[in-house]
Amino acid sequence: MTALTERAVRPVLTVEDLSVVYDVANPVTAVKNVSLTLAPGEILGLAGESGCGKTTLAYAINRLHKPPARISSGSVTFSDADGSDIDLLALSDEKLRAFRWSKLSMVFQGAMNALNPVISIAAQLDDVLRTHRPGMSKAERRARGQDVLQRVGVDPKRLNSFPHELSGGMRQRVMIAMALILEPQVMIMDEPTTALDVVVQRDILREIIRLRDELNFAVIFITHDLPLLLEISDRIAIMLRGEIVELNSGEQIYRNPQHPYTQKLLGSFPSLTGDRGDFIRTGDHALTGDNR
Amino acid sequence: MSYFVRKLGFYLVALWAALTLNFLIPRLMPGNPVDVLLAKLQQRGGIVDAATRRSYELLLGGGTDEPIWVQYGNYLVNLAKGDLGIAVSVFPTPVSEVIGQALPWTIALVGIATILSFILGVGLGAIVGWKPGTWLDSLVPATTLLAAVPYFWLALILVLIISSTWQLLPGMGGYDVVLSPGWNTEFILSAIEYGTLPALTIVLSSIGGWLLGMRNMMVSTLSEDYILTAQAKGLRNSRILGGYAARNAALPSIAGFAISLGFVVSGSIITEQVFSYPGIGSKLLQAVQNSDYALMQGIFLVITLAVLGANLLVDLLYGIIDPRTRARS
Amino acid sequence: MTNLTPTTEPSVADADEALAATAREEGRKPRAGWRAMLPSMTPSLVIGFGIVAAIVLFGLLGPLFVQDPTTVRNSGLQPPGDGHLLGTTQTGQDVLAQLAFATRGSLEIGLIVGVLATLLSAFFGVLGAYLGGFADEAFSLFSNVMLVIPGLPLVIVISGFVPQEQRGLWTIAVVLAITGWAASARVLRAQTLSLRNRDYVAASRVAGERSWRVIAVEILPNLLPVIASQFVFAVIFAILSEAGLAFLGLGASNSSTLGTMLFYAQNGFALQLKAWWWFVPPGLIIALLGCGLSLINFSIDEIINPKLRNVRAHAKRMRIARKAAAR
Amino acid sequence: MTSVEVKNLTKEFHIRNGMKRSTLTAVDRVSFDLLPGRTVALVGESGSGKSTIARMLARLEKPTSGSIDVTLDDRTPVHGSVYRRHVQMVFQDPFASLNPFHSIEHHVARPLKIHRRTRGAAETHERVVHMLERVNLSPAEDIAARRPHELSGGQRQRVAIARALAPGAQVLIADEPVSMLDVSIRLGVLNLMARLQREDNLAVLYITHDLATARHFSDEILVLYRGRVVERGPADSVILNPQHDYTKLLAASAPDPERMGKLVRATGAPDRSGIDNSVSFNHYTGEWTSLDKRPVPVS
Amino acid sequence: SASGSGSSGGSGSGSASDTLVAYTGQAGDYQINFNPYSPSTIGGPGEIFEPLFYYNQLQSGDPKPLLGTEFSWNEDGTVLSVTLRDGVKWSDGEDFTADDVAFSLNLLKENPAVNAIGFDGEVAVVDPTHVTITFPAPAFVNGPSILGRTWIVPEHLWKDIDPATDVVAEPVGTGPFVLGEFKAQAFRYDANPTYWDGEPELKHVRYVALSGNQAGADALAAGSIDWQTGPVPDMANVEKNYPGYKAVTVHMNQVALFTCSNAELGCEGPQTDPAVRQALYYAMDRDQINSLAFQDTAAEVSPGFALPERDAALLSDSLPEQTAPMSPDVDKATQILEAAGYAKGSDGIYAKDGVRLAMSVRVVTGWTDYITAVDLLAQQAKAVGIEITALQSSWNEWTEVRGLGEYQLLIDSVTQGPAADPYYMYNEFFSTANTGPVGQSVNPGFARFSDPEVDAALAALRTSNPTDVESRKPHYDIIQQKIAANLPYIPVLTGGTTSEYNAAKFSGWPTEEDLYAVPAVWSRPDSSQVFASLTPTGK
Ligand SMILES: Nc1ncnc2c1ncn2[C@@H]1O[C@H](COP(=O)(O)OP(=O)(O)OP(=O)(O)O)[C@@H](O)[C@H]1O
Ligand SMILES: Nc1ncnc2c1ncn2[C@@H]1O[C@H](COP(=O)(O)OP(=O)(O)OP(=O)(O)O)[C@@H](O)[C@H]1O
Ligand SMILES: [Mg+2]
Ligand SMILES: [Mg+2]
Repeated sequence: MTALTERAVRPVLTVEDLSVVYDVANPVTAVKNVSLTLAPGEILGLAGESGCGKTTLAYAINRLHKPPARISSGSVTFSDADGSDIDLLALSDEKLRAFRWSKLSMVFQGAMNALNPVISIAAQLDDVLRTHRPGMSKAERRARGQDVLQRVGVDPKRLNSFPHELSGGMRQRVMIAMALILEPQVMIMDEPTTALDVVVQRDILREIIRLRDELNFAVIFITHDLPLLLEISDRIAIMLRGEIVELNSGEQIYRNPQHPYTQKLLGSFPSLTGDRGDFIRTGDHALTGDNR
Repeated sequence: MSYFVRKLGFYLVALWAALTLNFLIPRLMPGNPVDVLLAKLQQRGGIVDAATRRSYELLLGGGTDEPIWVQYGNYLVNLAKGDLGIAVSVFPTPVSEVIGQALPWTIALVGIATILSFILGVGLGAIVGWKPGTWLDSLVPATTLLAAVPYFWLALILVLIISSTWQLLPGMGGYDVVLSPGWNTEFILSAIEYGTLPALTIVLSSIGGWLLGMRNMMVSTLSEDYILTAQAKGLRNSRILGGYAARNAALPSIAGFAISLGFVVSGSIITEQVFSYPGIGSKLLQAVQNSDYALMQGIFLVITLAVLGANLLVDLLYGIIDPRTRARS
Repeated sequence: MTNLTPTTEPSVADADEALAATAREEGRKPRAGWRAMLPSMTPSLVIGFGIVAAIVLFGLLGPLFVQDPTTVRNSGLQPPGDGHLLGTTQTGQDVLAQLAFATRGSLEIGLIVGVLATLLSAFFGVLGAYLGGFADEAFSLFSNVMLVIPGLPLVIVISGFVPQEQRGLWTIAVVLAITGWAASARVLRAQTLSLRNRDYVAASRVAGERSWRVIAVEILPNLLPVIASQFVFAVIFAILSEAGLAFLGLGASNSSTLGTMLFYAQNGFALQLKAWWWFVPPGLIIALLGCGLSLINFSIDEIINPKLRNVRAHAKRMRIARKAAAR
Repeated sequence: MTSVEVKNLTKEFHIRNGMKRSTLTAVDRVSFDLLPGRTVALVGESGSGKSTIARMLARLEKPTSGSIDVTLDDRTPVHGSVYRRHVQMVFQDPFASLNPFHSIEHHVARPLKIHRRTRGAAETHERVVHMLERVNLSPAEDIAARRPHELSGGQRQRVAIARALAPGAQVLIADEPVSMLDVSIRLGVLNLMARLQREDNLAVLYITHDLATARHFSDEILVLYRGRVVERGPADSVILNPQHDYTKLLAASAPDPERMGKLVRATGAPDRSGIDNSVSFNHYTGEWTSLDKRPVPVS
Repeated sequence: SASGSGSSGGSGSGSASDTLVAYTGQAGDYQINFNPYSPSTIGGPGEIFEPLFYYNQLQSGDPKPLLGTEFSWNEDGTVLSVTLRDGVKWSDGEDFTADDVAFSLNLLKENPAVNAIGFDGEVAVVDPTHVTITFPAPAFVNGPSILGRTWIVPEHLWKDIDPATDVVAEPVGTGPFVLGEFKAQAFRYDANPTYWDGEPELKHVRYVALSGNQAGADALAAGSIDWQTGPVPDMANVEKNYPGYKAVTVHMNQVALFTCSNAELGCEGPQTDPAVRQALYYAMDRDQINSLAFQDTAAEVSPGFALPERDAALLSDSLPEQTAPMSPDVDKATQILEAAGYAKGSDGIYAKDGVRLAMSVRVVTGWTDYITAVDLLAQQAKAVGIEITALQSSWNEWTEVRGLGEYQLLIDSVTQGPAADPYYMYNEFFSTANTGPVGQSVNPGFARFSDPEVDAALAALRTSNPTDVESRKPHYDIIQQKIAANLPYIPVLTGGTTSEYNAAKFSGWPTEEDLYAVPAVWSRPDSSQVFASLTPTGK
């Protein structure tokens, strides 16, 4: 892993100095001068408390932000495996449309709602293929759909199901399958497991890691669950009020957090198996300072 | 299954309630057909005296002495047999014949107009809602104003301008009476020509509701996650608009459409009055004015069946277009 | 490891603090509950409210200032001019005076129907949904049946059946209310069902609140925008339906409403005689009133569905931005 | 002081699934005691029946069978309207459990008025302010006048706790009280609850699916699986020495930075179909028992 | 064939120059029924099925021979002999004979349900052109109904027809027209080429269906109908407003305030006092009512209810005035009230024994002319201290309360009988036989008027030959005096029935100078007389 973090490899995604502003009555700069790189096959964790700008950053990378959000500065460059560089912020609408999903796909926060409730899973998978792979025959598309479902551990027989007929975990997997279907080089996952049962969550994480090993796509994994990130990420970026305050390997973040905020975040998770700390159930721990 | 059983149960209860109401209301109304027909005869210069009254009573059958529940039983039995009785206002024509003659006109005119305004309204609403906040949004208050205008007022003014002053379209009747009704081009063209203005007024006055409802639903739907996903998936806008946004946003409108389809039959009274259009609405008015219970009951029955039928249809349709319905029950 | 105590209190964003700070800064009195239920001032609300207020004032105060609307004169069908601001009818009655009284009558009908239909729909919609179980099944079946039973014919029949002496405005209003509440009840039921399962309703029950109080204090206030919107619809529905009935000669016969006024104008061949001052104003008042109420409803819609508000806010920003760019 | 004895609590739901009506046993013969000053944690996967137990304790739902006996120290039972004074609940979602229409003051003052804890508006107000201060909401006067949307999630959950304690509750049921809160303020709220518990000697039922906090904030843990208790015992022993397959799986699923990069790579998802919820391990006695409390041989 | 269709905004009857388009005022489209005995017949009487003679309700004098050429009564009015026209053929080619006449009359007797004229004679066929009818009692007054309102139908076809319940979709008659084509929106008569009086010059008549008066006026404005009877805007200037059209107004029916006048039969309210009715009679400003409510189409009315023009010879000299005063006489009205013991209250309304002179007038919703008239009456009555309030109701309800007598005042009109003789009107509206106690539905003795002297006079009229005017006049005098003194129906005006017709396209219309038939499009069999007299001008 360390090799990846040393930028020995040409990064697949480079974000430089990116800022996003919400043009509301009191404009909010939700993402401030963020720079990061993503190496092929790397899992980059992005952690931070609610509202720190994680989702906004993810949207901006794929230019999915809608007014009132506006990218006020910076650049996003996608370095294709074929060697070309794509300046995402300069793409025309049609080129951007073609770029999306085929090179960079996303799994959204609350993916349960990311599926269209009135059309079947098959049709939704098919939509992607029909748009991006116009040459494929119907049978091929169906086979491909079955294939990706299989990969994420969903019975391909469920292809004709409607979203409401699937459990939350299954829907999440379907979303991941959909993100995989074009074999993109980058996948952004925005809190893909937050609403799930720990056991199911674990299954899905395991699945993601396995697929990443198999297909070698890079992942930006967003969550506020730091312990989780520590388990799965190669590198972790800690975000605070729109800025990345610390970006380091998981090992470093855990053993040697630099920024006080990182330290606080780590302190917010009592250890499962570790010692019972002195602060537990005393009621006067320093962390209760946020009580106004 | 229970979804359908429950639905069926509802329809049966609704049907029974409507039938019973149907039975009761005319019996609670003032006037009786003999007096009304006599008065009518008298107005037209006919001679009216005791002999006339006697003969009319014999002809039309005076009040019956049977207890009300026997009448109710007979009524239900006759209905089940499809016998709607005789329409005294056009004695001795059977009610079913009167309705059979009027119904196609209403269904064609108001039905087509309703479908048209639904399609136009929902279509425009989808477009307006797709890009909310643009100049297209000004369509909304404009159509609302049209919807707030009393229908007959709008219709009369349009008749005055389009039909009387400009002589663009005929504003009276269902077809050129010189022609014989039948499935020939000439007649159909004439029927279309005569139906255009009435249909136009219906569309104008009802399009606003659809448009506004659809627009608001579009706005809500557009902020759903699956729309964003569809965009991230790099789908074409046309596909997102059709398959994702409008498809979901139209669901409540479709439920509303069922109800309005059902009311096609009853909603036509004013249209038919303004445009001297043949149809069920004018028959209903005729029945009410002549205390023609049987005709009234027959028309109510048709209206209720239409409403229930349309609802049933859309309930079933809904099961297809919104897969969640079946589970929700 | 996780039990490490941070050495310094981190200079961390504390949302709580920030929020409290802004509230303090602005130093305003926090908005009371009902205030948040008020629509925010938008152009459509201002225009709508202006129109409705003008018409209501006209209906309320107009009759005090105009001539006797029933006085007949031998000077029929005078166009607007001296003495008669809006001209006269065929029988020389002052159109303006009639308009004032008719507006009052129509507003009365609208108000009565609005109130009655709202009460009925709230009763059947909210109570049924809150109680659940059999009551809900029965109430919702009843409202569905009422919805399916054709309204206008029922109105025609019922209004023929009410005794003459009680005829008129109230009858028509009651009949319209009876036939017009069911759709709102369905909307309210759906809303109540979702509110009923909110935790705060459960919380108030856990606190020991009685059922009626849960409905009245915890649920109803949150339904206010929906109820207001249904009320506005009922008023529009009532005024339009009354006009339609009047056109068929089945209106509030012994009272003066905009519908009956139109009926007389229509029967007096106002349109054919090009007496626009007799035919146009009543229809226009109905249209304006309906339009004004709809505009108000747009703003209520924004409370019910905040996404609509965002659209408007966004459109406004875009306009400002475009203007700024142009400059 | 009030304690609660739950015996063989069972809840069945009748689900209409098409023409068939099937019965779902959401909670099956669950027994436990809530004693003053002690916290019992209820852990288990989603849908295992945790909330249903909470709702039955709060009398929002009627048990199908079994008993919930609330008694005072002198063993006099608590019945009727007094019940709600003694047993209160804190809901999972602080955003949904406060009525957006009413001020904070209303929320805290209502239980006081309902249970006649105060006389007169002035006293009520004073009491409201006092309650808010106890949950570290200050300036309390200012907060009392606000409405829920003007507070952060953590602040709201504090209001919810204040409301629950206002009538003088002795038994607090907390149904995932922090799962909707931001990580950085979760501990604050839990610590606050712990402090209040100590101060008032409350009996607390803490429902969560987060094993780590369950371990740190409770004395006893019950592991629920498909409506049944499959393991019970002192907090540490259940977590550190899980016996039942399901508890093991749960413990293994909880993220633990110490296992960085390990567990995820461990091959294959564990097979859950083989997990048996008809037997239960009791750490106090160290025995396996079947549902009807009969000891069963170690599997 | 759709020549010029759609060019007009009307019902698009773009009609040929030999087709007359008529609108009867019926609302809604037609339901086929050419059975002349059916109450809901849409056509046939006159145009297809002829009576023996044509009686003109507007002009006294001998009836016009149709299928009959002559008739005579025996001395006491119990035997009626009729000579029939020879050489008449049914439109299917069969010969018309006396047997058909006997069959038609017997049809009535055998089917009480269609015997609206109460025919009770015995018919004897003397020879193919002669029949005699024998009555059990003097039946002079039944002559016009039997001779003028009994539609002669062909025995060879009608022997299989149930006159009460069959609709007769393919009528065969002797009349000037045959049914051409039926459609619900319009039906057409074609000239009968074998008509005994020669094929009419008017080749086609088309009846169209519209939704009512408003539509009729619009269609007239669009030039798409040639004849209708009903109000149009600005009635006084039809010729100017509708180029080529003319209007004719006839005065037949007396508009009156009907009162439930007879306390003995159960009527209640101030109007049971004749003084109150008299006061109302004098309070009316008939000029104002005529101009504002009736567009000046109404005419003067006699308090004795004979028609001032048609019945001029029968008008009683002993009436207080020959026609009701056109302007109000407030002094006289108040004088009558005060003489009857009424005193004016502080509110300006008279009262006696604590009962205020306050009454309600029933009026049918939508009958705007009557509603306006009532509004005017209310204002005028107020001037003499009587309070009148209008109560509008549906026609059904109004009909019901009128029949039951459960009203105080209502506005309606008194209608005439089958011939130009006031006897019929008196007999219908004023005889004890046609009324009954309040609560029993009667028609048309709505006012509950009952006077033995009037009944006796009517009985005497029944047994005297209508041609013997001199002997009848004294009886009419009695009736008129009684009526004028009692005023059970307070006369307002003689209503005008205005018809508009296309004078440019057809000539030969009835005019006010030559009212050879009632010129109302809905009046049967008068309309057939008009059609038979019209000649297309070719325009
Ligand atoms: N439409 C908007 N208008 C104004 N401000 C917005 C809007 N959307 C987001 N913001 C602000 O931008 C900031 C970042 O929001 P974002 O959704 O990116 O946070 P996040 O890190 O994804 O939070 P979470 O963990 O809750 O998903 C927040 O402070 C939020 O208040
Ligand atoms: N009102 C109800 N009707 C039918 N089934 C119900 C009802 N309430 C709960 N259930 C079912 O009972 C089971 C237990 O639900 P419960 O809400 O108690 O689970 P939980 O442990 O609280 O889950 P979570 O962690 O997701 O909150 C679930 O299968 C649920 O679907
Ligand atoms: Mg986010
Ligand atoms: Mg739960």
